[in-house]
Amino acid sequence: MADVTYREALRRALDEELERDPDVFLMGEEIGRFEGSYKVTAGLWKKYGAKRVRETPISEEGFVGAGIGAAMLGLRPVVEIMTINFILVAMDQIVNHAAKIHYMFGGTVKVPMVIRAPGGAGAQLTAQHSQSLEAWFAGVPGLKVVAPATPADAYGMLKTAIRDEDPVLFYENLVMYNVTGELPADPEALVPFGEAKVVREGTDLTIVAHSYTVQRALRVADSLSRDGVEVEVVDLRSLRPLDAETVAESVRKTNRALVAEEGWSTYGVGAELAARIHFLCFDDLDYPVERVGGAEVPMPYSKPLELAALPLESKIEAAARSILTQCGVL
Amino acid sequence: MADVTYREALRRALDEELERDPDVFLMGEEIGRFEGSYKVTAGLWKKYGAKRVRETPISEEGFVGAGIGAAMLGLRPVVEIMTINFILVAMDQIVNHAAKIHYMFGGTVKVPMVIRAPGGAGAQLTAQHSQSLEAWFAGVPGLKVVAPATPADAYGMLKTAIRDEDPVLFYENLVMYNVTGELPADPEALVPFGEAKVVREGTDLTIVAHSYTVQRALRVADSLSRDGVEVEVVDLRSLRPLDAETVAESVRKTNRALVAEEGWSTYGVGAELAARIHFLCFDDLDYPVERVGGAEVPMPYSKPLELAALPLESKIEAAARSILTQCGVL
Amino acid sequence: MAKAAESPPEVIPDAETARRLLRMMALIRRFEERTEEQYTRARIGGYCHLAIGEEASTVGAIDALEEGDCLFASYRDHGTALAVGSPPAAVMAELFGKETGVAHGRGGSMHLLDVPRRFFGGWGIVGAHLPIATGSALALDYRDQPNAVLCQFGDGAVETGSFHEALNLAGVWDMPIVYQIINNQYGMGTSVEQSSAEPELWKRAAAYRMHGERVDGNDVLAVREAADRLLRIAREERRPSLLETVTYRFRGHSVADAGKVYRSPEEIDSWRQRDPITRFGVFLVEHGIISAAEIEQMWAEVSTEVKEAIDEALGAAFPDVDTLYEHVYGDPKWREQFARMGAGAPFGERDEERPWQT
Amino acid sequence: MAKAAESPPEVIPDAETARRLLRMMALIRRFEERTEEQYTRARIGGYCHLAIGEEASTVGAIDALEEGDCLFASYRDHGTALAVGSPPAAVMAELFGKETGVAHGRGGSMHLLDVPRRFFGGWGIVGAHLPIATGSALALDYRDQPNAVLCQFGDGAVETGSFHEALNLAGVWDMPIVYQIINNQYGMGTSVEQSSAEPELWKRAAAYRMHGERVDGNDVLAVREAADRLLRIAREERRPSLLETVTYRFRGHSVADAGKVYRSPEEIDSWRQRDPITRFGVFLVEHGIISAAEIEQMWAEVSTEVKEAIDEALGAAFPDVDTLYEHVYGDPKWREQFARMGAGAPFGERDEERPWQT
Ligand SMILES: Cc1ncc(C[n+]2csc(CCOP(=O)(O)OP(=O)(O)O)c2C)c(N)n1
Ligand SMILES: Cc1ncc(C[n+]2csc(CCOP(=O)(O)OP(=O)(O)O)c2C)c(N)n1
Ligand SMILES: [Mg+2]
Ligand SMILES: [Mg+2]
Repeated sequence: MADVTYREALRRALDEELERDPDVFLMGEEIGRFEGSYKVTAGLWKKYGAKRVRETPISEEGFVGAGIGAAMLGLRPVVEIMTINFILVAMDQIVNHAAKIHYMFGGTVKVPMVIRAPGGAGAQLTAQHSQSLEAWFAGVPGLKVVAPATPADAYGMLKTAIRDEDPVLFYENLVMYNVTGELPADPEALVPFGEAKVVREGTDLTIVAHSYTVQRALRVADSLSRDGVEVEVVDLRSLRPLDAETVAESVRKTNRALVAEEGWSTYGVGAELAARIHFLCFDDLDYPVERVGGAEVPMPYSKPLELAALPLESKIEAAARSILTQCGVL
Repeated sequence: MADVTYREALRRALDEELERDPDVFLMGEEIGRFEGSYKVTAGLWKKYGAKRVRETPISEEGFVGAGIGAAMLGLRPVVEIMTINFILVAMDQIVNHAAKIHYMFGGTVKVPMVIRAPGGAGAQLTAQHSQSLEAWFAGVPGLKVVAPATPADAYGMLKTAIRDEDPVLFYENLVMYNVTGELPADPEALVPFGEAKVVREGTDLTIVAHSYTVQRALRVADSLSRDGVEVEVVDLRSLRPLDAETVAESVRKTNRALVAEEGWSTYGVGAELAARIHFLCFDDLDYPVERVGGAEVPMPYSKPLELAALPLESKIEAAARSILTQCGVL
Repeated sequence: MAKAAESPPEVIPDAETARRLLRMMALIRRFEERTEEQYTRARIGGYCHLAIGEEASTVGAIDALEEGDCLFASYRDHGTALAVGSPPAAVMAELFGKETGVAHGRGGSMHLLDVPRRFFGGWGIVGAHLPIATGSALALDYRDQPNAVLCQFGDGAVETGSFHEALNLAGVWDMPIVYQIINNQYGMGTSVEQSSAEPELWKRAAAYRMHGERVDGNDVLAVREAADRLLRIAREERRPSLLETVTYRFRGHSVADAGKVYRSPEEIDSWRQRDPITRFGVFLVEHGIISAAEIEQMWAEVSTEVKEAIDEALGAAFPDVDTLYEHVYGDPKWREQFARMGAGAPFGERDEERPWQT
Repeated sequence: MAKAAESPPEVIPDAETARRLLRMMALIRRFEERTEEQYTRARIGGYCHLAIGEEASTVGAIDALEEGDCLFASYRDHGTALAVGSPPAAVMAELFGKETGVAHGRGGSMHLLDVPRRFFGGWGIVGAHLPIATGSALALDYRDQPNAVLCQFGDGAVETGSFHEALNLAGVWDMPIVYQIINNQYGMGTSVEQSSAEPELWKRAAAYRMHGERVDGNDVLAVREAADRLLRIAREERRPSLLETVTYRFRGHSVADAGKVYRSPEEIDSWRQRDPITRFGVFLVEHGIISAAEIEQMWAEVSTEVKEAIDEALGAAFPDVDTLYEHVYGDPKWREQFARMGAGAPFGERDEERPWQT
């Protein structure tokens, strides 16, 4: 099957789910006529009309809440937040409501809703448009948070999310929309939640990552293998549920771990992973788990500053080399 | 000096700072005539009037934003969010604005603002009113987050916060308002940010905590000392800046650590602390860092369920005992 | 557009309707009085907000709902639950945190609900249930159901961003919903004049090209007439509207508040003179629809009903602590999905032998 | 209350005012045209929103500001910065991400500012700067400064909760502020009719008992007259108001959008006929205030000015990468406060020898 972009993988999953289930509908800003700020919903408004592809005013709190209410009555809204930076105005609806309703209602109501939101940085979008906030949601009981790193996983996990009975934050990444890859031949080959994946086998060091950082990690692994070092890369794929076992299995083999992420790692995804790896692999680690994340500053606009703030391959590789050097592998 | 409650310590700090600096003013719901939902601002509206103690409508996004704008022009607003659960509607103002303005403005404007918000659970306030969300803010560059655990620190750190040039999230705890303790004789003895405190010395295990959980940890320490085990308790006091050194020094001495918190520990404060302790004390630890937090559920109303969900002394002690047993100390 | 808040009801109700309305208001009044007492006996925890004095606003509007309509309310919701027909024992059991409660003890006073009766909850974050209620109207519309939504909230909620976003969405999308402001004139200790730049709250409707009106919220017939008319417009013409019912709470904001610091005795007294239940009773007797004796009889009945509800609730069991982690997720696959979360943090370890985990 | 959107300006301006207004609009037009070109040459990154066509709304209102007044705007702010008098070279340098930029390269296109000139920023979250601007009005009031705030934003911002909360606060607190809706009739590809239940946006003012009015946003004199009048009311009577200036953007939402999918060629064309700059020029020549030759001369001047700004900005240096962590905190004590954060995570390790940390 020919390669498709991450964007196209998402679009197809949406298209096929809209086709499959009349209760599925899309809601968000500019997703119709405008075909989505990042064109993920291209063609769907023309194909399914304004009822199934509902354009909204700039009212995130309002339409995320409306999605919750619609889901409580059995519909399956897929709400697009143009970028995750704008989700901050809808936090109350997601954290105090979507996540808690099933429990507060003693199990008598469900909220089968998907919230799609791309994050990430690198296009000089500056402080208010360059964040990675997925870790916050991953800490909230009642929510599920997934962050696929390939077109195939984006396709398979978005379908899983839409068919799931619980609210799911589906985390995308702006830089990743144009990344290409293969899609499974079988449209029903859904990707389950809670299963991390070893996307590259190695023996000397495990790099744990999610979303776009997985691809950076793979490039770092390639570069290091030229020096005869074999890095294993684990793609978390889902942050809640989190598959700690697959990560631990890998580290038990490599005895070294580095957690890389695009967001700020203090109190970030890297913190949880480092804590768990140390806990699960206490006797296996040769060296403490290192973390690499975005520089802890509001993202600056100027290109040289932005580059200095991003967790680029060069930084991840430097961290990996330092671990390997300390351990006498390099 | 006679003991005062945590509530009174806060009230005095506010009173004295209002007295000291005409640019300091309070803003929030019910803080005037009503004297505060939890009576922290009792008497201040009568004493300073409506201009210095400004009552607001139920518009957190609006008045937190108004506080930011006032601070940008040089005033020093102290904004009360009735409980941290309601801060979710003001997240954008705090994270996308207060935290980023000084940087985005290239250093030409400051935001000297304090946001007071109590969290915590235990009074059957149920899912939407029982959260501890401080970890999220502690991960945001540009913000400072402090969580004093005693009346003296509440008094000294609130003054430090009000005089600080940056936005500070001042985290309180509902259950703690009636806890009593001594205040320093010197009203100018401010408590600095970024300095954790060993509040009980011990040799066998370090329990790291913040806010109300520090007091639970102290009770656990007392109980364990009856079995001849000496627990050292480290009160973080401030989460950003975080004093990792004091924590590490303690663990290097005790060789064992347990991080306790009231919030959810997956992706919580405990994750960051566990990751750092392992990193800094890699060769000192006899046993992996354990974490105890609130059960990862939306807080239920029913008393037996709530008790089962809270990180009570019994749970912290059980975790401590299990570590000590594994290590042959008990 | 707005009615004067004092207009007497023109409509004379039939005896059955009259009895139903009066009895429900009496039931709520008695239930709330006993609830207050139960709270002081520490059988109820958390926040507890009584609606004493607001019975006409609650009952009049809810009585106009038809089969299939949806209802959303704030945390001041004991009367709401009773008005939709939830058994008083199940409501009291919820306040006691018992498994037999309407939310199986998970919600408590602020989060009552009755899904079979389409009551989708009492909500705790001021204003936040307006967008959600709007979404339920969207679902009715999406499925071409000929029903409408009634969304009740307090005057304080009008100043939240959620109010604005919800009403604009309902307006621009033509949603079948009636937003009811139960204006008891205070949000905790803050008066409407202090918190609202336009204290005539019903006028806010114009900002959304929406019909708005104000009625006497202590006149159960006036409330019922208006709610019925606006709900019809929502059902039949698929247009939203804003209904302000002006009333007063005789008690404090919650049982923890005496309600006297910010309100004068005269003010409270003047409103007691307009007690919605007494007023309606007098009106019915005057018009010879119900006899004074019948009304006394009614009070006796509801008192017994509430007493029995308390006894039943007291006898009921608390939820089993082992069910703490039930219903965090609703997908049957969730345990499987979380299975590999493994050790290292509390969550996902409940099957392991770690005593500090429930 | 509202003026017809087509009313011709009654006021005939003096030559100096006329020149100042026309020249500034011309400068902005030329600056934006060259900015678009610079973007295609990849000298500008990120989002880039041009205000071509909206010059009269920007310039007319800002020209009415007095010393000490404060200004807030959205991310469509190049013209805003020029209108307050920021040097074109410093504005272009910011777009290029240079250290000599108005925000030292930290803000870029969306976050221009000029604190000495009381321009407190272009902001990127739609609606979010309204509460902040309202707070600056609170500060003016707190210090009894006889000044006012002008807060500009787009039509799309009207549907955000922030708009509602900000205007209500300003109304109930009598804040000295003028909210200006620069209604270019679309929020990205969404028309006002699609997003607003009350598309006559100026009418939203009534919901806050606030004066509201609409003027032709392509008539610089009408905008200036209204802004001046409302700012006076804010300064002198301490009352807020809402001003809607109806205009149109000739380009797409940002340089990445052609702006044609959701707008017909006819519509775009009909607005080009009402180009605010051409119109004002013709008007001035007709009234013999400025000669056609003078106007040509003016265009030549601003073209040179912009060209020189580009050259100067091109020559300027990028910020020093070592300053990445400067200005995250403004308190002189911050380094000391963070000193003990130690190793174990990126932050606070910049002094250590860890090559992957900047
Ligand atoms: C967003 C938010 N802010 C603050 C609170 C705290 N609070 C609970 S009830 C209340 C007053 C609400 O008044 P109103 O809407 O008039 O309802 P009433 O209590 O009068 O029925 C406040 C401020 C809250 N629950 N949610
Ligand atoms: C809260 C929020 N949601 C969405 C966006 C994405 N966005 C950027 S500009 C824009 C349209 C704003 O339109 P309008 O307010 O009319 O201003 P204009 O661009 O027309 O000047 C949107 C939706 C945002 N920046 N903030
Ligand atoms: Mg009220
Ligand atoms: Mg616009």
